[in-house]
Amino acid sequence: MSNEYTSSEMMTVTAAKALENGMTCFVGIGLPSEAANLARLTHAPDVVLIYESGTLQTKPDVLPLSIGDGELCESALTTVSVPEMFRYWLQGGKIDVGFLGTAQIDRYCNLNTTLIGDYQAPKVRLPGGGGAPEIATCAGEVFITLKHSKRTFVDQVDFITTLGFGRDGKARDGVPNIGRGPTRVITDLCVMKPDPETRELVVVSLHPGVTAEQVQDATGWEIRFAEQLDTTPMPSANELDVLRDLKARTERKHAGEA
Amino acid sequence: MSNEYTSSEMMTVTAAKALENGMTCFVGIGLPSEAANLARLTHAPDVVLIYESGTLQTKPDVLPLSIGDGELCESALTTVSVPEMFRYWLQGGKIDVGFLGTAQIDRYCNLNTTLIGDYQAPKVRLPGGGGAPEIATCAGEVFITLKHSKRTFVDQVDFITTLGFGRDGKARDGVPNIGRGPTRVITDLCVMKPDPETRELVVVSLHPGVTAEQVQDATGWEIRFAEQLDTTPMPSANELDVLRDLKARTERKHAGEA
Amino acid sequence: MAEFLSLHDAVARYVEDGATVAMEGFTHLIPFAAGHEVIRQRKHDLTLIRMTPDLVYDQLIGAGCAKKLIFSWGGNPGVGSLHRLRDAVEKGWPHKVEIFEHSHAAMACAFEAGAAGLPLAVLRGYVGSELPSVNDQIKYIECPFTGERLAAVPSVRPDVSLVHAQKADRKGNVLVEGIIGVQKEAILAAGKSIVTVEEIVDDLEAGPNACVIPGWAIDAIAVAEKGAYPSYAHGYYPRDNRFYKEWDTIARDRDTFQAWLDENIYNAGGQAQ
Amino acid sequence: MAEFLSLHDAVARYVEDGATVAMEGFTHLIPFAAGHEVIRQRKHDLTLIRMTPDLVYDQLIGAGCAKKLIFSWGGNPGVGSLHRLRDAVEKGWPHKVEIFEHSHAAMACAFEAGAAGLPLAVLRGYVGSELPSVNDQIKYIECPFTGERLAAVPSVRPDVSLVHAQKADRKGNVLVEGIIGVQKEAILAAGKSIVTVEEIVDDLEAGPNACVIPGWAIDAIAVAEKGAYPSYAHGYYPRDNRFYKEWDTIARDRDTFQAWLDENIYNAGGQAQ
Repeated sequence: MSNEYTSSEMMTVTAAKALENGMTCFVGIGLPSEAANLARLTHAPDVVLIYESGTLQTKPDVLPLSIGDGELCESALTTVSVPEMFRYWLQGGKIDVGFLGTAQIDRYCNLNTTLIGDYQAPKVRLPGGGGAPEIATCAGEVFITLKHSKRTFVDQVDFITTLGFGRDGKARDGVPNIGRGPTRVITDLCVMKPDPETRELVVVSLHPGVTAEQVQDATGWEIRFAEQLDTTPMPSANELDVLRDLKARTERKHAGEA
Repeated sequence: MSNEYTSSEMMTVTAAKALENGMTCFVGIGLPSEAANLARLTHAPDVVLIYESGTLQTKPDVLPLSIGDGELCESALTTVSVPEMFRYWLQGGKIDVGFLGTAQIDRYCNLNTTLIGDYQAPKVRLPGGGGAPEIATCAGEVFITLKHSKRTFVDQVDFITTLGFGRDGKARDGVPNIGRGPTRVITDLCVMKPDPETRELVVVSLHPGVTAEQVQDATGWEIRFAEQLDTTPMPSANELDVLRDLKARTERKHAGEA
Repeated sequence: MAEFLSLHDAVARYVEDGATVAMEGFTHLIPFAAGHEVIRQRKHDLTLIRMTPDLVYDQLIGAGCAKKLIFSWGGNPGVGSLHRLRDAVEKGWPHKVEIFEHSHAAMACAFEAGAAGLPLAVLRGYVGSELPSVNDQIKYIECPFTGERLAAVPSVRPDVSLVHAQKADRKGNVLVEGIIGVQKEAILAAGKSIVTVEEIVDDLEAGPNACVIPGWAIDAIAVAEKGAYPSYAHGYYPRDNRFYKEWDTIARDRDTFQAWLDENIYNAGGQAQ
Repeated sequence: MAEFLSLHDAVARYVEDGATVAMEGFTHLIPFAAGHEVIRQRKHDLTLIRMTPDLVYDQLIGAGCAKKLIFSWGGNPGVGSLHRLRDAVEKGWPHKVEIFEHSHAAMACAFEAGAAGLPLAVLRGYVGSELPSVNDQIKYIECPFTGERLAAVPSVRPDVSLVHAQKADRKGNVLVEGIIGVQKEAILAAGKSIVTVEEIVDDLEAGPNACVIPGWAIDAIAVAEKGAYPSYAHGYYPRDNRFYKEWDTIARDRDTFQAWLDENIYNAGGQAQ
């Protein structure tokens, strides 16, 4: 059965399942948006999707290419200004979960979307923080989804754009009014959660057909595995159908507009 | 001709004339609102009236009883939230003139709308500051209108709710980002302006038929008169017609609602 | 997630004795029905927050519900005094009420900051006013960029907020339209929130940027037809200015007020349990 | 009071070399026509402010208009990098651009504070992020009530802001609808403001709480049909996602970009004087 779906699909479906019905979710563009909308179209019809462009409780029929596509506003309950979005809805504590992607992540779930190399003379300049720094600290918890590779899973991020648990795993300790931080990381290979004590990422579930060696090979540090290592449930036929329909609709829509 | 209009009408018409066409005016309820609307209906059709309830550029057909009557919203260009009104429009520096009434005023134009007597054991508790404290400091300048009497024009206000020029006339000196403060006070007897140096109120114009003695008798301190003491122009027939129509419409409207 | 309750049950469940309560509505959509239910249930020792106390707080204070009042303008708009408020402050009847007094700008910013989850609001305020000398909740910060001294007040974060709005849909999403005051801020800043509405509709028919508060940000919704009367609901009914003028006579005298309370609150309306 | 000008004249009058300029529109109503006119008039040494630089700032930076960039997310949304921005930052082509980098939350609050006339914005931000170590415009204040340490950033107060909106009426009042971003804040925070609109109408037909900016708070209004293209204008035309994807190829190479600039900006559009 493992060749009936791609590893990308496995990742998206698993990420989608992390969202529970009724949660309010602040959605990052790209993989998180795909997963969050899949959740809404499958097991979590009342998940509340919020994009930083100001669209509250939006139900796009196709995936947005940008964080502020017209589709998001047209299908939203209402659209507020961007200052209001960040002040009242995010900082105001109305968001259960922030759903983020990233360019780099380290063992303490710190995220780098700023640059590769040195800040003053970057090798690669990335887009920057966007909404992530405060999503990661103001939302109740954070889910992260990205493809697994040594390029993305690094021992130390080049720059902490967005806090996981800091360089030592303790950066949230004793900080007032801060969310729980990352509670799970979903990749195309596995699911990881921070150790409750040390906050170091631990693989808790391997996707069907994936080995521990494959995960280690794609990770830039010696990654820990849970004693009780689960196998991630496979996508259902319905989940795959809905996801493929969504992506096909999206493809047609974005190609067709001129 | 002096018995063709009342002293109240003289006050309102004179206060109205202080507003120039195109000014943006933050309007207090009561006398200021009456004067500001009269201005709009006579010489200043494009005066922009703003009420603290959030109504921007409103054109009520009748005078509002409260600062947030439905009439204000229905005839406004748009209505914003109260935080936005105070933050963006008043503190943001978009108001040319604040138009205020008061319960007490002193020689340095300080206003008291808080209480008579001692704060902890007031003889008379008044409504309080409302929008006035920041209207007086954030607007470009301030016009004040009230009836002249020893009860209202006092040597020292019991409480400075709203800054004129402080107990010594110097309270605005060197303060960054502050408006010019009161530039004229219009009563049923005369027009006063602060002395450019000392900031003490000086009578610059007596209403027709009013004597300097009358003004002094109605003022709780030894008030100064300008060397060149003008006579305030009389209301025109048109101004009186428009004012009386407005007040009659208002009376009918407010009595009729049940 | 908003639950549809009777007003009786909503107030019974969420308004506790001793709570900090904001009932908002800036001269529009004043939650009179909700305030009356609080009186009827004889809630007491409340810290009442409201920019413009208006008649509804005069009634609550006169009925003995209030321990403290945080406000910025306490009058009967266009008419005169709130006599019950004055009687409490000047004469301590029915008991002394402690007051914390602000300007509108500070209160508006404090509601905004409460909705924004911040502990303080910063504003260019109170310059030259003596209010800071009688309200120790007004402090100052220095801008680290310009050195300017700016006023700071604690944000408003009530235990429970009660507001009135035009309508809710069947999911509990609420439309507030017209003079929106600080209603949204009051709800978002509060631990719990009760919204009374004129009616429940299938579709809010709101524009793309309308002031809509999602049902999941509200705790209870109760239908209260004419729930803002004698204030008004834009699109539903006008302000009863005549009642506002009559209130001056009713509230001026303790006995007249007491009779009004008995007739119009204690022995009228509400819901037998 | 808003004056109706040609886009050429508005930019010529209000955008000075060396100015601090905000062109806003959060993924919607991006003022491309205005940005192109700035390029066409070869304005230079600009400090450019924008939360999401997007293609329009890639073009401005590639054309050599920018000296500094203040931003919070500089990518081609859903596509990838802004290659002209990267080339300037990584290789200094056509010249080095100094960057001041924030988070969205901080930039949004900084626009809000600018509109509110304050020198700083206060937020619960940057906790644990290393951005404060590379941006000395991020400082801290202590809440005088709770002792909590909160981030502070300077407010955004541009010399001139340029935004695009759906329509203006004949008095110059402007309606912005849909994703409204920080457009209102950009205008209110600026010393001067230019608004391009799709059309001038007799009546804005706006709801009671619509985002309407009064003409007296705007300096110049210029009609620019499809002025937000290839971004979109809610109610007028959709986003040209295809062009956003094509931009990746155009901008990746300096020569291709230069040819695009020549063909589409310098030798096209605008107004001969």
